[in-house]
Amino acid sequence: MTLFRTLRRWQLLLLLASLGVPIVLMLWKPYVLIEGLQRGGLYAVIALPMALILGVVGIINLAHGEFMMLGAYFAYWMGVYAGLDPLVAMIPAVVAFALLGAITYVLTIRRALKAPELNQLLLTFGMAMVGTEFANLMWTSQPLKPHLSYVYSSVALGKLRFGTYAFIYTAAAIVLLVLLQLFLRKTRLGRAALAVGQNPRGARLVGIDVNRTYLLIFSVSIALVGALGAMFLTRHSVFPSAGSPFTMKSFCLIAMAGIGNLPGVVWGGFGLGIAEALVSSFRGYGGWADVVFFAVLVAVIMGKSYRRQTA
Amino acid sequence: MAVLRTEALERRFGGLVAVHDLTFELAENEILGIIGPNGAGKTTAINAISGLYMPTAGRIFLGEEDITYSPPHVRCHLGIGRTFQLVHPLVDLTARENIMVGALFGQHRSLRQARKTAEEIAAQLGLERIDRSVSDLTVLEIKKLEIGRALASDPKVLFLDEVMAGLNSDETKAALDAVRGIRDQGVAICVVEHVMSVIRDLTDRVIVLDGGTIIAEGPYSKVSADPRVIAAYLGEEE
Amino acid sequence: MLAVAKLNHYYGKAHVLRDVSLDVGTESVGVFGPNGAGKTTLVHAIVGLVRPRSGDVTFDGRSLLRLPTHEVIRSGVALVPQERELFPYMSVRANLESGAAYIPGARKDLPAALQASFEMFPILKVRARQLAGTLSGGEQRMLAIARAMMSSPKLLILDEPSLGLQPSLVTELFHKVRNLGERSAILMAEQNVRQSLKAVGRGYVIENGQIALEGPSDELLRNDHVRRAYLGL
Amino acid sequence: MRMTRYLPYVLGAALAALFPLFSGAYLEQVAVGMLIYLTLALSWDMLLRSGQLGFGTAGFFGLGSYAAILLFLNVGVHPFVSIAFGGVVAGVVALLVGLAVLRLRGMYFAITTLALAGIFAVVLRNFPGLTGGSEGRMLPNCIYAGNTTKIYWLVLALAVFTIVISEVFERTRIRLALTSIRNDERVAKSSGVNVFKYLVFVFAVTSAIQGLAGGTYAHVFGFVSPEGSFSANFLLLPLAMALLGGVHSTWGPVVGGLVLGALSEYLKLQIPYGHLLVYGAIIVVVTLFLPQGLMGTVRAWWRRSHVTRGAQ
Amino acid sequence: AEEGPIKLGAVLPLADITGAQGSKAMQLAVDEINAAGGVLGRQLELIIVDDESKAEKGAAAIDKLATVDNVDVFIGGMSSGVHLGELPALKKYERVTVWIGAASSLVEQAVVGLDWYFHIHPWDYLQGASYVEGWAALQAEYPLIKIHKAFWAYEEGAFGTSSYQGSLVAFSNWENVGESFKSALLGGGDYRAVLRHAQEFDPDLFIWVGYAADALPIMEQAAEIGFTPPLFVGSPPGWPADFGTSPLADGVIAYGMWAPSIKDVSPVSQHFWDAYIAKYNEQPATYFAPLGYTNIYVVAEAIARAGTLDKEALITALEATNYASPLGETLTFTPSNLIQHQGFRNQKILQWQNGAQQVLWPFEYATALPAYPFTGP
Ligand SMILES: Nc1ncnc2c1ncn2[C@@H]1O[C@H](COP(=O)(O)OP(=O)(O)OP(=O)(O)O)[C@@H](O)[C@H]1O
Ligand SMILES: Nc1ncnc2c1ncn2[C@@H]1O[C@H](COP(=O)(O)OP(=O)(O)OP(=O)(O)O)[C@@H](O)[C@H]1O
Ligand SMILES: [Mg+2]
Ligand SMILES: [Mg+2]
Repeated sequence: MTLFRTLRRWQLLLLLASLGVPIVLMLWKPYVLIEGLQRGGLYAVIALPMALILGVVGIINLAHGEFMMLGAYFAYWMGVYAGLDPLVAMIPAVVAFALLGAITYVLTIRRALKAPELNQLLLTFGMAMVGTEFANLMWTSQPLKPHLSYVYSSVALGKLRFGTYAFIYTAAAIVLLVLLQLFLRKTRLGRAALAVGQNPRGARLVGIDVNRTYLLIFSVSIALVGALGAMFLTRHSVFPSAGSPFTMKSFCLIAMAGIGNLPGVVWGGFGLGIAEALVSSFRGYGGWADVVFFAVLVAVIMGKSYRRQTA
Repeated sequence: MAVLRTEALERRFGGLVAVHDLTFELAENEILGIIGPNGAGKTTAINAISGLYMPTAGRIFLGEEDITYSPPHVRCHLGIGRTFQLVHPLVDLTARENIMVGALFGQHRSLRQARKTAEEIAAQLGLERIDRSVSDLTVLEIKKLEIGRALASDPKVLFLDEVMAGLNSDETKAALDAVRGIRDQGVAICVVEHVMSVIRDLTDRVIVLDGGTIIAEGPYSKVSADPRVIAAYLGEEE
Repeated sequence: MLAVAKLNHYYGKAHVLRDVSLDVGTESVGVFGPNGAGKTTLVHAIVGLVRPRSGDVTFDGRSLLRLPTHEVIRSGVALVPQERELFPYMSVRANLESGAAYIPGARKDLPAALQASFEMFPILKVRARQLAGTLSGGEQRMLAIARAMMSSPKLLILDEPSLGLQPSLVTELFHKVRNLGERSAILMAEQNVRQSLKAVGRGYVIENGQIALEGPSDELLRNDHVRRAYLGL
Repeated sequence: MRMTRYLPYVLGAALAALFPLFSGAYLEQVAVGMLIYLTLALSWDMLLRSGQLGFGTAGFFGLGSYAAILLFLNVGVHPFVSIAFGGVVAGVVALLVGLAVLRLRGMYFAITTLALAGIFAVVLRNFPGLTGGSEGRMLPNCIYAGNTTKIYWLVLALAVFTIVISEVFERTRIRLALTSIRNDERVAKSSGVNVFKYLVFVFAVTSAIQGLAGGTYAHVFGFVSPEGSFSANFLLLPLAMALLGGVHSTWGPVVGGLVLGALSEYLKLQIPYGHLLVYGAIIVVVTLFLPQGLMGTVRAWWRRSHVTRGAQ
Repeated sequence: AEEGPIKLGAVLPLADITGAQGSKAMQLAVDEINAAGGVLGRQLELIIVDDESKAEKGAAAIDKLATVDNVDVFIGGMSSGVHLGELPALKKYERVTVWIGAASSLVEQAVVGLDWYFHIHPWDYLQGASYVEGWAALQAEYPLIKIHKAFWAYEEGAFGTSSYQGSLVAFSNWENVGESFKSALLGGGDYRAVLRHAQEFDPDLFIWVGYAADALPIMEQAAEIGFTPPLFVGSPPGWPADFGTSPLADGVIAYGMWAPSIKDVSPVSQHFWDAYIAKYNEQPATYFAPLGYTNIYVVAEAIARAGTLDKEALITALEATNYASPLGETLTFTPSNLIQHQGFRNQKILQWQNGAQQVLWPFEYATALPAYPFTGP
C-alpha cells in the first residue's frame, strides 16, 4: 500500500519535473531547450526505424547507421545528377531503400532468422563493414555535403536568435512516431508485426504470413532510414563512417525507452538532447556531454529495472 | 511437527490479490494436495514459498527458520524443492546434467558425487535416456527430469506443480509410485494437480484454494463432497 | 474433409511418424497414444509446422503439404497448440482478436466470436486487459482454445486441450467438442482418454509413430488394449 | 590415461610456444595481435555463457591499459606488476559496477555496459593531469624493447591463461551454473544456484582478463589514449570472432580468433584497397552458411559421423 | 645484396583518403624516378602495407617490411596513435625511417636520440609557432588586421586537443579561450553551444580544429546564429570536396601545408599536380598526396647522394637534404625541440576565395591578398 502511494508520489514528481524543467530552461537558457529538442529530434528520428525492427520484431540491425549513410550518399548523388534537393530526394530514397531492404532481407536476414539470435549481430556487423567499405571505395573517405541555404535560416526574437530548420528533425520524429503508432495500433499489418515479434510460431498459427511481415517491416525500416539519411545530409556531411555512431546511439535510446516502446524513444531522444545541450551550454564542459548522455542512460535503465523489481 | 508453515501469506500483482491470507502447514512425511480453479493462486503460492516472488505480506517458516525474505537459492539450500508448471528444461545440458544442477547447487556436492546422484535419481524415476540432449526427450521424460532436478537438491519439502498433467493412466500410475517413493525417503510433498484421480490416490490431505484463499480443507473424500468445491471447481460429472 | 495419407516424418534419424493415415469427416476424431508417440508431430505436419518426408495431407480435396502454415490456417484450419503459443506481451483481448483478424471471413464476426469466448471462459473476460504472459497455466490454456475458436474454423485441431484445466472446465470443454463436432470437423489429441472418448465419434491410437488401432469410440472403449493401457482398468 | 587425455593440449601449447622457431618477427607480430583479440573474444564468450551479452569489452580493456600504464609511469613497478594491476583494476571496477548492473538482462545489460565503457573513456580524457587527456600517455620504453619473440611469449601466456580459465569454467560446476542461468534463470535459482553471485563472479573475472589484455597491449605498443585504448574495435572484432567461431565454448572463440585474425592479415596483403569489403562479405557468407559457427559446424559434423558409426 | 631493386617500405592507412592518395602519390614518384633510370642504376620498389589505422596492424606491417620484404628504408605514416604502436618495431630494426605523418609531440618524445629517424611533418607545437609568425607577419603587412582575442574550438580527440595545446604556448600574447566539441567524424556535429560561447567572447579570430566532416556544418551553424568573427579560421587536415562551392566558404581562412593554388607559384607543385591527375584521373584532395610524393623524392635523392645504402652514409645524405617540394617550400632537416631531424616546420595561412584556397602567407608563395574581415553569407 505504502509502496503504491510512494510510486504515485514518485510519478507526480516526475511529471512536475518534466513540465518544470523545460519552463525553467525556457526562461534561463532558451537555447538549451531549442537546440536540445533539435538535436534530440535527430537522435530520435534515426532511432525510430531501428526501434521498429528491434523493438517490435526483434531483429538486431548493427548496419542501421550504414543504411542511413548510404541514404545520405544516395541523396547527394541525386542532387548531383538529377538536381534534386535532399529533401525531395527522400522520395526516391524511400523507393530505392525499400527495395534495398527487401533484397537484403531476402538474401541474408531471412536465412539468419532461423539461426541462433546472436547470429544477427554477426551478420549485420558484416553487412555494416561491407556498406562502409563499399562507400569508401566508391566515394573515398572525403566528406561530401551539398550547399543548402535554407538549413541555416533562423529567426530573431529580441536578443534570442535561433535556427529554425533543425526543428525538421524534431517534427520528423513526432510525425514518424505518430505514423508508426497508428500503423502498429490501428492497422492489421502493424498488429501482425507485434504478434510476429512476440511469437512467430503463434503468429503463423493465427494465419499471419510471418515471412512477409518480416520482409515488410525490414524494408519499411530500411526505407525510412534511407530517407532519413537524405534528411541527415541537409545539415551534416556524409562519409563512409558517418552512420556507425548512430547505430550505437539508436541502440542506447531504444534500451533507455524499453524494448517496444516507441514514444519512449522519442521522449528519450529529446531528453538526452536537452541534457547534452544543457551540459554543453556551460563553457568548457562540452567534453562531459557524453558522460551525461551515458549517465542519464544508465540511470534510466537502472531506475526502470529497480521499479520493475519492486512493483 | 510442521516442516513448512505459512502465516497469512499474501501476494499481489498491482491491484490483483493472487494469494490472500494463506495459512497452512505441511507435516513431516505428508503428501498435501492443493487444488482449486484455474487462476486460484496455486502456482503463485508456490512461487512465493520458493522465493521467486517475494510475498507482499505474511510469513513463511521452514521448520523453525523464517525464510520469508530469503532469496530462492537459499530456500533451495534449506530444503525447498519445486518443479515448474510450464516446463523449461535447461536445453543446453544433457538430461543427466539437468539433474546434476540440483545436486551441485542445492546440496553443494562435488561433480563426481553429483553425477552419481543424478544416475541414482534417474534410475529411481525410470529415466533411461540420461545422456541425451533435452531436445530429444518426450514430455514424460522432461517431467521426470523436472522432478529429478528438484529431488537432487535433497529437499525437505517438494512442490510438484502439475507434473502429472498430460500423462496417460499407465504413466500416471508409475508417477504415483515414484512420488510415494520420494515421500518414503522422508520428503514432505505438496502436489498441485487438476487430475482428480491423482489427488484422490496420492494425497493425505487436500487444501482447496479459490481466489487466493482456502475455501476447504481435509481429506479428498471430504473436500470433494463439499458443495462449494463442486461449484467452484469440480463441476458436475455427467 | 481432412485426409492424412501415409505420412512419414523423421527428427534427424528418429522415425517418429510411420505411414500414418487418418481421415476426419464432419465429426470429432480423437488421437490417443502415450507420450512421445508422435501426436504433436502429426498435427504439426498437418498445419505445416513440420515438413514430413513423405505422404500427403488433403483438406477439402486440396493438398496442404506444400502450403505454408498461415495459408493452411487461412483455409479454415485452426490449431490449439500443446505449447499454447500465445503473444505474451499482448492483452488477453488482443490475443483473442488475433485469432480472427487474419482469417478472411472471420473478421466481420469478430465481436460475436469474442462474446462467445467470454461466455465459454468467463475468467478471460475478467482478465481481458491483463497481459497473456502473466496468466496462470490454466488461463493460458483457455486463451489458446478460445483464440483458435475465434475464427470459427472448418477444422479445429486440439493438441491436449485439457492439460491444466480445472475439472469442471474439462467436462465443459469435451461437452463443447461433442457439440461442435456435429457442425465442423474436430481432431483432438488427448491423454484424458476416458473423458475424451465420450466426446469424439471415432478414435485412433498412435504408438511409436504408427497407427496401432482405430475405430468408433464405443468400440475403442471396449478394446482390451485401450482399457489396459489408457483407461487403467 | 590422464596423461594421454591431456597430450593434445600439451602438444598444442608446445607447438604454440615453439612458433617463433619457425616464424619470423612479422608472423610473431601478427600472432601477437591475433592472440590479444582472441583473449578478448574468449573472455567475451565466457560472460555470454551466462546469457549476459556484454558490450563492455573495450571499456575494461581500456581501463586495464590505463591502470597498467599509469601505475608503471607513476610508481615505476615492474611491467608485469602493472599489467596485473590493470587486470585487478578492471576486475574490481567490474565487481563494483556489476553489483548494480547485473540486475539487468539482455539488451539492457548490453547497452549499460557499453555506456559504462563510454563513461570510462570520457572520464579518463577529462583528467588530463593524470591521464594525458585526449593525447594519452606514452611509455619511454616498451616491454622487452620491442623484441617480438618475447612479446609473443608474453601474449601467448596471456592467451593460454585465458584458455585455461575458460576450460576451468567448462569443466567445473561453473559451466552448469552458467548454462542453467542462461537457459532458465528461474530454474537455476530454484535449484540452488546463487545466480547473482555467479554473474558478478564471471563479470569480474572476464573483465579482469580484458584488463590484463589491455595492460599487455599498452605495454607492447607503448601508449594509451582514449581513442586508441577504448576503440570500438576491441568490442566488435572479438565479438565477431567469437560468433564466427561458435559461442559457448572455449575452442569456438579461439578458432574464430585465429581464423579471422589470419584472414584479415592475408586479405590485407592480397587486396590493399578494399580488403575490408571482402572481409565483411566473408563474415556475412559464413554466418549464413554456417549458422552454428565454425566449431559448432565441426562439432555437428563430428557428432553426425560419430552417431552413424555408433549405429552401425 | 647489391642487385635487384632498392626497396622502400611504406605504411599508410589505405582506407582513408590521406593514406589512399598518399600512397598513390608515392607510387607516382617511384614511377617517375624509375622511368628516369632509377637510383644508383637500380630501380625503386615501393611496398605499401595498410595499417588499417590500428596500432597492432601498423607494428605488424613494420615487421613484415623489415623481415619479409627486407626494405632498405621505412617511409609513410599518418596517425600519431598508430605510429606510437609502430615505434617499438622501428626501434628494433633501427633502419632509416623518413616519416610524413604523426604530428603529436608525444611521438617526438618517443624518438629522442634516434639518429636514423627523420620526421617531415611539423610537430604540433611547430605548427603553432609558425602560425604565430604568420599572423604577426600578416598584421604587420596589413594594419587593418588586428588580433587580440582568439577563440579556439577544437575537437575533443587527440588531434584537436594536441593542436590546441601545442598552439596555446605559442600564442601567449593573445587572449585565448578554448573549448572542445565532438567532431562529426566521431558522431558529433552540433557546434552551436561552442559557437555561441565564441560569439559571446567576441574574438578577433575564431579558429576551429576539427575534421573535414565538420567544415560545412560549422559554417552553416555559425551562419544560423549570425556569428561572423573578423577572422574565421578552420584547421582540418583536409577539406570536404564541395567546400569551395559553398557561398559560406568565401573568406574562410584555412591552415594547411598545401593548397592546389601553390602550383601557380611552384613549378614542382605544378608538375606534381599535372602528373597526379594524368596518372590517376582525380585531383589530389589532401596534402598527404604531395607529402607522399615528397617522401619518395627525399629518400631517393639522399640515396643518390650517398651513393650507397649504407646506413651512416644515408643518414648523412639525408641530413644534407635540400628538396624543393610540391608543398612550396624547400625541405631541409634541422633540429626541433627534441630531435635532430625535423623537416618542415612551417604551415601556411590560406584563404578560401572564389572557391579555391589561396596562399596568404608565407609571402613567398602568396597567391592572393587577404580578404578582411570575414562577413559571412
Ligand atoms: N524437435 C524435435 N527434435 C527431435 N526430436 C523430437 C522433436 N520433437 C519431438 N521429438 C521426438 O519425437 C517423438 C514424437 O514427439 P511428439 O511430440 O510428436 O509426441 P506426442 O505424441 O505429441 O507426445 P506428448 O504426449 O509428449 O506430447 C518423441 O520421441 C520426441 O522426443
Ligand atoms: N505476473 C503477474 N501479473 C499479473 N497477474 C498475475 C501474474 N502472475 C499471476 N497472475 C494472476 O494471478 C492469478 C493466480 O495465478 P496462478 O498462476 O497462481 O494460478 P493457478 O492457481 O496456478 O492456476 P492454474 O491452475 O491455471 O495454473 C491468476 O489469475 C493470474 O492471472
Ligand atoms: Mg498454476
Ligand atoms: Mg504432444
